[in-house]
Amino acid sequence: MSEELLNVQNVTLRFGGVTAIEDISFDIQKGEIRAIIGPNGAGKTSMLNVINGFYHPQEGTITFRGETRRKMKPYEAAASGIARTFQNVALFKNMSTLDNIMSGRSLKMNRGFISQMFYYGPAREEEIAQRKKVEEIIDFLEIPHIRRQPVGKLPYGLQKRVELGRALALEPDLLLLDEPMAGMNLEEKEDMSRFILDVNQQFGTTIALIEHDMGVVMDLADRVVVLDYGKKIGDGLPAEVQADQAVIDAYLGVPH
Amino acid sequence: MTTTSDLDTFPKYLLRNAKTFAERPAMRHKDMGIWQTWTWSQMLDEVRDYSLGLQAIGMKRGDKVAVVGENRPVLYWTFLAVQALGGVPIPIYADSVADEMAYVLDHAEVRFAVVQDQEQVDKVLSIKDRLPSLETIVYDWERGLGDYDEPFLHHYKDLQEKGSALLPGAEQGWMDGIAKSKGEDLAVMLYTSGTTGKPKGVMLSYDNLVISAKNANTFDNFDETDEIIAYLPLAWVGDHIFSYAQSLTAGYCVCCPESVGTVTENRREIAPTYFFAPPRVFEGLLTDIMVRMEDASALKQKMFHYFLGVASKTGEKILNGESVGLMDRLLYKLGDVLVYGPLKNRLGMTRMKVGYTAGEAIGPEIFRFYRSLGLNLKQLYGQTEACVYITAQPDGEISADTVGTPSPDVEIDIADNGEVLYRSPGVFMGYYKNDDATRETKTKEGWVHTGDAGFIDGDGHLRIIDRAKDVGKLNDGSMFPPKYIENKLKFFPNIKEAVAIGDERDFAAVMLNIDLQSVANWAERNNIVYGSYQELAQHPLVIAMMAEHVDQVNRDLSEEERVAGAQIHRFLVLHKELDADDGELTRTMKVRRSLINERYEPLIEALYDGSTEKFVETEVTFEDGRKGTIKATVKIEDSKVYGREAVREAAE
Amino acid sequence: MFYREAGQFKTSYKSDQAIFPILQDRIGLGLIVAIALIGIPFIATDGFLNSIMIPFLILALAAIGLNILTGYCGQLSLGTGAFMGVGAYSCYKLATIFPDVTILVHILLSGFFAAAAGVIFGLPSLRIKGLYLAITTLAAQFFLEWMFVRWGWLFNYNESGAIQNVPQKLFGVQITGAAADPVTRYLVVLSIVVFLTWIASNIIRGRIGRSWMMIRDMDIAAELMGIKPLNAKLSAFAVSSYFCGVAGALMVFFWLGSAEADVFNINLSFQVLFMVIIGGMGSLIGSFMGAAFIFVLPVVIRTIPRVLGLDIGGATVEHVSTMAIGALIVLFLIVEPHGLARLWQIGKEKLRNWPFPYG
Amino acid sequence: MLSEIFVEPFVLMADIPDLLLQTIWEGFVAGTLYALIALGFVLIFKASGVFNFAQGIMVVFAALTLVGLYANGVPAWLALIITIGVMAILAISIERVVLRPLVGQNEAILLMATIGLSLFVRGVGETLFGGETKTMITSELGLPTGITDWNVFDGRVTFQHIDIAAVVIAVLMVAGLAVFFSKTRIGRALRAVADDHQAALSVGISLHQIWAIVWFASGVVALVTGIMWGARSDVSFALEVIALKALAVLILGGFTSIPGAIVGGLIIGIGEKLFEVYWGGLLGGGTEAWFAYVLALIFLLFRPQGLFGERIIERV
Repeated sequence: MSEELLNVQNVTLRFGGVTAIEDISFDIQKGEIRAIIGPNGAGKTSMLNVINGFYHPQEGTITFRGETRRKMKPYEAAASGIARTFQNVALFKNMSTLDNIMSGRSLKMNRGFISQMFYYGPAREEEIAQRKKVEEIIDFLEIPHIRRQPVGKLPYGLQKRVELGRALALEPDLLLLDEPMAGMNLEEKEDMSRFILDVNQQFGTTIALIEHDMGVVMDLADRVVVLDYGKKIGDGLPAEVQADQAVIDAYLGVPH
Repeated sequence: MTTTSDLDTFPKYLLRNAKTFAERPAMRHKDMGIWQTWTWSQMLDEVRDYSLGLQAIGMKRGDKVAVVGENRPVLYWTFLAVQALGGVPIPIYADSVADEMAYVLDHAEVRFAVVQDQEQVDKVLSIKDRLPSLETIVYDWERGLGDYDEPFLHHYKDLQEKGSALLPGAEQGWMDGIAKSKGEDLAVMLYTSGTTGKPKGVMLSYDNLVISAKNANTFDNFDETDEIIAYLPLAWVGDHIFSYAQSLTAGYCVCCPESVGTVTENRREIAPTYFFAPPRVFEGLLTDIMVRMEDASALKQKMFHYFLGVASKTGEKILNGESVGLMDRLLYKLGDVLVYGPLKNRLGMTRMKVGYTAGEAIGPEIFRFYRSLGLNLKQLYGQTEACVYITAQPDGEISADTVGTPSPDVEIDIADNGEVLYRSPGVFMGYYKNDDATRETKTKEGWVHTGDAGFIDGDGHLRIIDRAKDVGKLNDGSMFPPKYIENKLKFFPNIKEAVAIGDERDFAAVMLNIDLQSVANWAERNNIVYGSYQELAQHPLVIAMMAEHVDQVNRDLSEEERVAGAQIHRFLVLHKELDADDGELTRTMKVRRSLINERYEPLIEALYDGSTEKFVETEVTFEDGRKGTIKATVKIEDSKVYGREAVREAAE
Repeated sequence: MFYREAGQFKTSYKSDQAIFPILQDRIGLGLIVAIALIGIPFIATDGFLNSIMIPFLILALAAIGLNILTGYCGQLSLGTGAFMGVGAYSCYKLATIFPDVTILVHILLSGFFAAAAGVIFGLPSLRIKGLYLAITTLAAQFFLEWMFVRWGWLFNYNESGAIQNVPQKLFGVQITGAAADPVTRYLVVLSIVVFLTWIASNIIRGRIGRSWMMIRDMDIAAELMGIKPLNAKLSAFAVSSYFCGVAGALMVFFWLGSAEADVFNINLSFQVLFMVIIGGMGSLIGSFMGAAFIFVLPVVIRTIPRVLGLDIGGATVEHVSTMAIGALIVLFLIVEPHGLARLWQIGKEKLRNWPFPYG
Repeated sequence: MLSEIFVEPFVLMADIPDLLLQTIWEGFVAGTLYALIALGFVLIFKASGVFNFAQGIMVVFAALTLVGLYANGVPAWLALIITIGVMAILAISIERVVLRPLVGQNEAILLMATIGLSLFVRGVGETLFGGETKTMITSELGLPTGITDWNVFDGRVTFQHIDIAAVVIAVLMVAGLAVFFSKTRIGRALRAVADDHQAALSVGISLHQIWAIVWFASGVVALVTGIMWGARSDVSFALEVIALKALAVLILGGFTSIPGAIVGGLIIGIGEKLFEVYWGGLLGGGTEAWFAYVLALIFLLFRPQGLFGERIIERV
């Protein structure tokens, strides 16, 4: 492993009296696929929410690309290179596939209001330049046939793919995927796995993903973090984690 | 400076077009959401750079180059780039499985393979060990190929860069190379899939292709303003003529669809002025139209069918320039606003100047339907060995059951056994490394055996009955033309495929394939529940429907003296679709009779032993090459015969 | 049926991203503009221009304004009337302070004051959503309305407490004031409305418009795409209020001639909101259709008894028409909650797919 | 200037305590009525999630019907009963015609529907009873009309008997509703609906019935409000706009809290009177028109969930 991209250091997150995450530390290396697994309610999604700034942990720090911080707004996280998909697809459902992915390019667009008003010169050139990028992503994800369709009406598997496309449009350094394969059939899962691997290999994007399907995790992930009841109970190579007694207990529901 | 008389190869045409039609579109490709367009001069740049790149990695005069993939600009450019270097491109069906491909690549001794994408790269890599001559693979679409590190694998863009780095110094040498090729040189090799045996490599010279293409352009008045959509397999001679030879000689624009699945949509966008499709495509479109209209409101359906009625009464007459009453003409105009125009618009045929169909007989109803809409749909008769054109219907002399008069420069002769022979400038040079076959097909005088039985009718039009060798005899001596019967059946939208049996047997019988789209739709409307293709095919109501169709065919047959004896006595509905992957159909979707006779022998026996049903197991091949079996009990039905039979019974 | 899209293919993103990529739409729009620009001035009576066309256009502009905020950015507002008032009063002040500057400049400038008011009252939108936000916009409505009455400077302390239009000429032609020809006023209003509609459509299809729609559809995801909610929401408030402000100014200077604060009351806010909802949220063309429906419908209903020759008192007609409009609105919401724009869209799809029932 | 804002009003309050007391009382009575209107909103919002903009017009309509019937010779007590009947019919029709077809639509559409509804009801009221202002039949209904003065702080505070009656009736009304909700089967069902539609349905309660009952209940509240308000000023359509202040009350109190509605109503009633009397002069008067909303706005910025609402944690 080469270089550290993200370091989560002793993070604790509480909601009122409830502790969602307790003193968790782990790192993500540049270029790897890092899986975060654990039973329901283990705090996986909360962990992602902390990383991209939705939740602000009470204790601990997060270091991303060498910069340490505790509080950050989601749009600042986006600007610094963190993109994300959601467990329950969070697309802009009234907008088309094209516009959804285009929305991921928002940060790359900065033409002024006046030129927007007249849709002339720089503003139009910018739209066209970004459109090209978006078309590359559409091509990459093999979804040209749904380019103009409102995403709300697409089948679930395709919505997930569009959401991945939207995240890719940010050209992120770190891509957080919250159960990218939830609710998919076998074929869709295979497709999605292929896309995730391709993203990782072709663009060198670092990926952190939450996934329930252990088979998928073992296939995709370079390293795995295991959470249970907000605590870290395992961290290592997929095979190591799979053999770890604490992890097995957590999954089989041995009482604590 | 090249003059017209020097225009005897395609690279030379490219140079001319880049000058004459410099800013006119040469090629379009729906890619990244829009129709990326290259003018002739831009295309010349692309081809030149690419060609120089190929040269830089070692391509020489006479090299054979396999071209595998769908209709994408780069693959058409490959033809030009290779021909410019004096090489010979060999387009190969993109959907051929590794073994089929290995045979052709080996037989043709290809040194280079230019392929579309990762899938094809993988396929070629899997057989590379068996191909000692294959040295280099070039690919068009780089997706997924990032971590392939084989040294002999190149992206065409890299080659273009290599080539353009050599400019301007290398340009003259490249031009000289083009000038070196002559009309009589081998231009391309097309492997015909053939209904039997291994594919044969048809060698076509530049003269064959260029003259045929020019004649065709003149015949139908094509020029640089026309547009065509390229969607048929590259390896098929039709595509090579329409989308390559004719485009270069006329200077018209070739549009490549975004993907195989979006052809219909892309055609609608482009609205080509020249459109070729085998009958099954026209059939499919018509079925689709009728199926969709069934969901329309009652009023709209009424209007639709009323105006189709008007069209079938007057449409063809108007198209043929015959006199039509004012009232009818006005009604037709109204129909054009309300139905025909929008329909043509939805089909993407608004701008269609000429449409051709060939390869199989087209259902007269289907043919007339399109003609009645005001579409100039015509039939032609052709072969790979003839560079397509043998006969074609001239404007105004159209009928559903002829294939037209001899094309320009083509001579036709009918042999004693009824076989059609032809001689033309388009006649091929020979089969590659197969002189026996060449001699069998092509006489010393240059006449080519088509293998089809036919005759010239009173108007000088050729009529085709069947494959000469397929026309058989029933035991009672009556004529048995299987394809004739099959075509009559296939004209019903609910029947996708039919296989007639009867040669040297007591009576004719057929095996049918339902058309899933059409029958499933019908089932949905009639609340018929089914779990699988098999179940639907064997559903009593479906069989009853098929029985009606068979009955209708028998009535038709009974009216024609020569074929009345070939009426269908028994039939069955097959439990699986005939499939090219199982070898039951050719890649051009023609029935492979001998193979089917073998595979379905138990069923055929059952047709003749009087049983009412039969349990069978059939082996199938899945797309990825795995094999499995389907088990089913197939019902066998009797059907009524008319005319002669009835008369004979009465006499007894 | 009329759509013949075959052969209309796009070879560049520029043409692919045009506002009206389909030729027939461009022809249709051209026809409408031609009729509005040439046909109507020729055939329409002064009364028709004064009491139908001019108010229709002005209210459509206000509806576009509110639609930007509510339909595109998802922020419900009940303060439209007040923002229109800000435009009207600022225009009056500008026109009386700088009488030599053409009124067109004042009208376009007055929108900025409304935009500023919009931004101030839009600030709560950063913390508040939905109905809560709607109620806070009532604060804008009632506070501003109160200000129009109490702050004498706004109406130059005149006795009536009303603001009047200021007669002005442009290129020697009277464009405002009692002497202005209705045709002239109509054409001025038409030009401004067409121009601003074009601007609106440009903003909507660009980066800024997209950021509004992102906030509307899923604000959390929008933030993740790097959208700052502050910028997106406040820009929506500003642009929306600008349009409303210009509409308000036009209302006084080109339609009513004079107005008291009461013109810009909550009922105006409701009226414009109806136009947006009935017309269709998130649709510019819907704003026009909504304005036509909500403004023209009462006019039609009021004339029905006269046409039928019934002798009914004016007040009764007024009351019955209120009732009918209320009932129609409820009916419409039940039948097509996505508004006229959706009906239009469905109809257009039908025509595009003709003769097939679907695509 | 600063002293005018921060010092003088308080000096004035201390100097003339009877004025302060009078102001608070006036505000208290107005607040009670705001609270009653808000109560109508809350009932409907709790049960059906509909934000009923028509509550204001329902108040006017109820009062108009009562007065109109009396003017046409119907005895006061009978008119009262008939009006209650009319409100019941109105409630049932609204549920049938408007709510049922709109189930599941987004809040803006529902809001619009109630505004459309209010136009309709207003049109009906005007058509039947005319648009002009009317006087409430106060004494005919047996409501007191006298005045009681209370001499304190070297001054005098005046209590209108009708105001006292209004407060008493409002208290009784709230108490009655409280009993209704906690002791009756329907009341408990209602609360179940507010908590969880599914749960309520599984207990076997018809949602439609509940909606009709709730609309009827808020219709009765509207009638009472209409009588009291009409008695204090008069019966006019202007009340519809004033009734919107109840929305501000809801912001303070929370959309689903009955105690919230009462406390919110009182805060706004008293607050706007105090502000108008002691600070209004600085701004030229008439601040009651907006005070409630601006207060709500400021309040929202600090406590978006209302006085009694729970803190909302946004789930991602």
